[in-house]
Amino acid sequence: MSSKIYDFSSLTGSIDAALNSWMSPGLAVLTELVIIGLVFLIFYALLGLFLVYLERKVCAVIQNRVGPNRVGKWGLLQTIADLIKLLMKELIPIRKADHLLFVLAPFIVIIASFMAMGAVPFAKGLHVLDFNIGVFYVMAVSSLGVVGILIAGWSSNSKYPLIGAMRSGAQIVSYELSVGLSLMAIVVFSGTMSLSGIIESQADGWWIFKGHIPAFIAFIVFLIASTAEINRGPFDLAEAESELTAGFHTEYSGIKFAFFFLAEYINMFIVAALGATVFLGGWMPFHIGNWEGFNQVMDYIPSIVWFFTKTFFIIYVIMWFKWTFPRLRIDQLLTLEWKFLLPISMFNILLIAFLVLMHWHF
Amino acid sequence: MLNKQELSEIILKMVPEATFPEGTQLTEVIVPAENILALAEGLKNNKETAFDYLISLTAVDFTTNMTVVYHLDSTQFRHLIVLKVVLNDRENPLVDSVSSVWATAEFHEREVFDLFGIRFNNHPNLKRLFLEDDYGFPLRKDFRDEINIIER
Amino acid sequence: MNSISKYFSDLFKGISSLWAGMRVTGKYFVSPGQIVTQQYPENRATLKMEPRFKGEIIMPHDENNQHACTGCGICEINCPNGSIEIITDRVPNADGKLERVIDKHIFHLSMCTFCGLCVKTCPSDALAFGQEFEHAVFDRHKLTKVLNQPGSSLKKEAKK
Amino acid sequence: MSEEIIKDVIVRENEDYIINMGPQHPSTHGVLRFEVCLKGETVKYLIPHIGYIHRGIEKMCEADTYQQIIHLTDRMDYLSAHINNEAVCMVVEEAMQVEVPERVKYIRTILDELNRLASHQLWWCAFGMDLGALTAFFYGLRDREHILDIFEESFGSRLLHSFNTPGGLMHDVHPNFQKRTKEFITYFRKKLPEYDQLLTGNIIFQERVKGVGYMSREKAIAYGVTGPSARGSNLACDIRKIAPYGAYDKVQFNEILMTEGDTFARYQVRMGEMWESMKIIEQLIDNIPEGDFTAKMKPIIKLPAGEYFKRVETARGELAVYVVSDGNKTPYRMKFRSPNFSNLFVMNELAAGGKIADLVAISGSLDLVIPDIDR
Repeated sequence: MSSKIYDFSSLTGSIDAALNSWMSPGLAVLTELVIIGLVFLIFYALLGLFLVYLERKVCAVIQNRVGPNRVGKWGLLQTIADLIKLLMKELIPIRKADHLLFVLAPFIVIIASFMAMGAVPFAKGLHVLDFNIGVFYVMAVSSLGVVGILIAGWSSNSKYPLIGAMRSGAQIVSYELSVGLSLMAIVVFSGTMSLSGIIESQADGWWIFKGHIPAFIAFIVFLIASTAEINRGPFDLAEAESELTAGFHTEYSGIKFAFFFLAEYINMFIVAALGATVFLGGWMPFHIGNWEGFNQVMDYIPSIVWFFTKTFFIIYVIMWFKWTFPRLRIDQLLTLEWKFLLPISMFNILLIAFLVLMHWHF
Repeated sequence: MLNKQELSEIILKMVPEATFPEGTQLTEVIVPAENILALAEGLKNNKETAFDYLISLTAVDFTTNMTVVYHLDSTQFRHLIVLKVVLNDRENPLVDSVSSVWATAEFHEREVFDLFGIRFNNHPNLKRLFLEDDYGFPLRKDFRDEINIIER
Repeated sequence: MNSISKYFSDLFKGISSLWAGMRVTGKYFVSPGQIVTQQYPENRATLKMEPRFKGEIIMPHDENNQHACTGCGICEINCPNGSIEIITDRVPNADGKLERVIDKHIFHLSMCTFCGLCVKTCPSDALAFGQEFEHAVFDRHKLTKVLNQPGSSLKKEAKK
Repeated sequence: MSEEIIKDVIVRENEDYIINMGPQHPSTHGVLRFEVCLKGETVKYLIPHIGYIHRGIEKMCEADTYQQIIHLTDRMDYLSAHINNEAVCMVVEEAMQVEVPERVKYIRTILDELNRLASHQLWWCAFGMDLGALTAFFYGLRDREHILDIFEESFGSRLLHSFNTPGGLMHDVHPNFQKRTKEFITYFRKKLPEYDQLLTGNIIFQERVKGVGYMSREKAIAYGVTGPSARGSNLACDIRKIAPYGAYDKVQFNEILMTEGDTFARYQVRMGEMWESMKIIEQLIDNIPEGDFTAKMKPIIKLPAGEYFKRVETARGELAVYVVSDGNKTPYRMKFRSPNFSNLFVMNELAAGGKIADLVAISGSLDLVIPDIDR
């Protein structure tokens, strides 16, 4: 059934073959690394710019405003103009700050998000790293970012950033558990940790549909916990602007601030992509049981479109959260995790294990 | 709600030296500086008066004297009274603080100290509120500031 | 058992209250309705301020370049901020008598708070509020304006 | 000053973690500085530092005539500018024993309530923003815009409209005034329930504000807290009820009282007051009597020598004006007892022991306007 979908591995394979025919295998691997690196850098930058633009437009529409509309058509170039502005701004050095760590912190944050991006399956066969422990890898790498945030807060030698960083640490350490457990639910269903394996297992239906209510609960828990993990509203305590002015990046300026800003949006994309892959079938088209005609029409839509549609749907939901809810307090944040999300997801995973044991799922 | 007659009787029992000017908009009482704290406590704790709410505490510089003015209200009976303390020493005016009676007086007294230079005995934290430490006392009538204030 | 049912009812109430909020924002996302943002420089042509809008103080002149200001100085006295200065001159009129006319009616826009006392108290209604609101300039001295136009004179009929 | 007077009362310990919230901080709504001592996330104590925009309005009043004072009072509590104006006007009218026309009283009362509505809308959206609900900010401003448009049409200015003058009004209201006000009321009656859906009922919001910053009735009285902040602590302190002025004695309205005394109670009082304000406007708007827009006043007002005192209820509490006149055209001494001044200093009592996020919620619920504190 999925054979009709265009497989990007034929394209990447032909590039690989062509490179190997031109140069030695070692050099070919090196060239491929460079190409992938360049493609990702460009994709990363464009995606970040687009997400910032999208967020502004979405919140503007929600708030009865127009949003950016001055630079370019519909303000499309606004974020590029902002980027140029940030590039030209002075990088203010902080006296008595730990300079090495102060400079290092934004890079840690951005590298963490960059690494996580490598495991995201964008379309059929379009996959940089297809680990057999893909879910585990993405979770491990994406939580590296908190190290950067903690370092940023601590090395700034300032009071607001320190509070912000400590909040962020407490927050991510707790919410990591719920994210892990909710992803584990689907791992139990599909029996594999490989992201491509999870997608293949959804060929006859996405897990959110065929996983009964437990999968849906896992999806909701994942949505809430991952919103918290990427420090976005209503869980943006680390940079709560009405309390801590700008939280952990108060002392950063210019492009170093832009790195934090960009990493936040890329993290949102990664979380949404992971959610789309695990719960909504990744690049798998929407299929309904035995409706052959309908399923075929769905197959004609390229897999990359499916992937991005689902991802941006989740991104929209996350934005919707941010622009609706007030911010939680730090103790309520931890209460929500330890009293509600964690027990629910633990019970949920037991239920799922039982379902799978009894072969009650499709 | 007590009228002026009843109020004056109660006050005269507490402070026999108090005087009551005629023809004023509100009931006014002029008391000597040394009696103000006792009178404040009395007026607040007396069940009939129950002046528990200090609307405002301010001062007026009459060039011959400084007058500290207390506007009191009762949240129970809603009657108003104005207490006045006349301080004849303009150079070093001193009066007892009533911040132990009404908590809000602490900050009103700081404001008065800031703008008039009237000092309050037993005030917990008598620092300037708005202005810098070396600025004069701007609401005194003899205050002059050639740099910042344009006279008309 | 009671605490468990309370746990779940709290959970349900919480989620439904969150959903109520999301419905409001979601409704505006789907149909934003009235957009309140003013597209300012673009709508400059159609932008009409209210007739009573206090943009600046002006001195209306008629087609003969005549105004109604006698130079009495009441606006200057009434201005709380000293933003009006009147420089008067004495010139002989037709009868040969010296008569007071304004030389310059100076208005410091930078000091004006638009309280409206000058317009209200002017005995000959020589002042009015203008609708101009784009006052940003690079040089502060440009905010000092002379209200009477050069070569203007007093409108005689206005005096009754 | 001698040294012992200037020294701090609170001796700071070495391990105290002091952060300065302000003078530039998003949640202080102006140039106010809280010196906050933290222990982890918990506030140990806080000291408010004010005076960043002290303009000496009371001193300036001593050089101005009574008509000129009006425009200074606009700039104290700029969100209830009209009510501030009215306080000065009424103290002058009372001293001169001028009876203002009924029409003026009605219009003033309607404008008071419109001003109160606009102020509460701004408070609502800023409070939402303090708690992180950024969309609330725009919804509040969107609806406030309608009131400001009505103001602009009638007075020519949106925020600081020196529209009152001793004896009456500067000029008559615009002919469209009644129609547009009624349109606004119908519009806002539809929009106000949305506020409740977005914020009031929200579980996150309720968790943030319920039980936070408890103020007992006794504390409210002791610190002289007035207005909606005090009415959240069950202290009936509405001057509109105690000593009705304007046309308040001709309308039916409830004084909203809450017994909880926490941030949510103060929030609910203000939300309730918006409904009450609309009720008051609806009762008056169709019955504005015809007549002059001002009483006959001499161009130069000289108050008879004496002392005058008048209180009004602004959107934030009780504004009292105390005038000492020596018979000249300028007051000898003018004192404004501003509501925010007293409301501010209860902050330490409310916020100590809470989290730093609670501090933001509490200062939002007290609805402080900093120029009114500094004057």
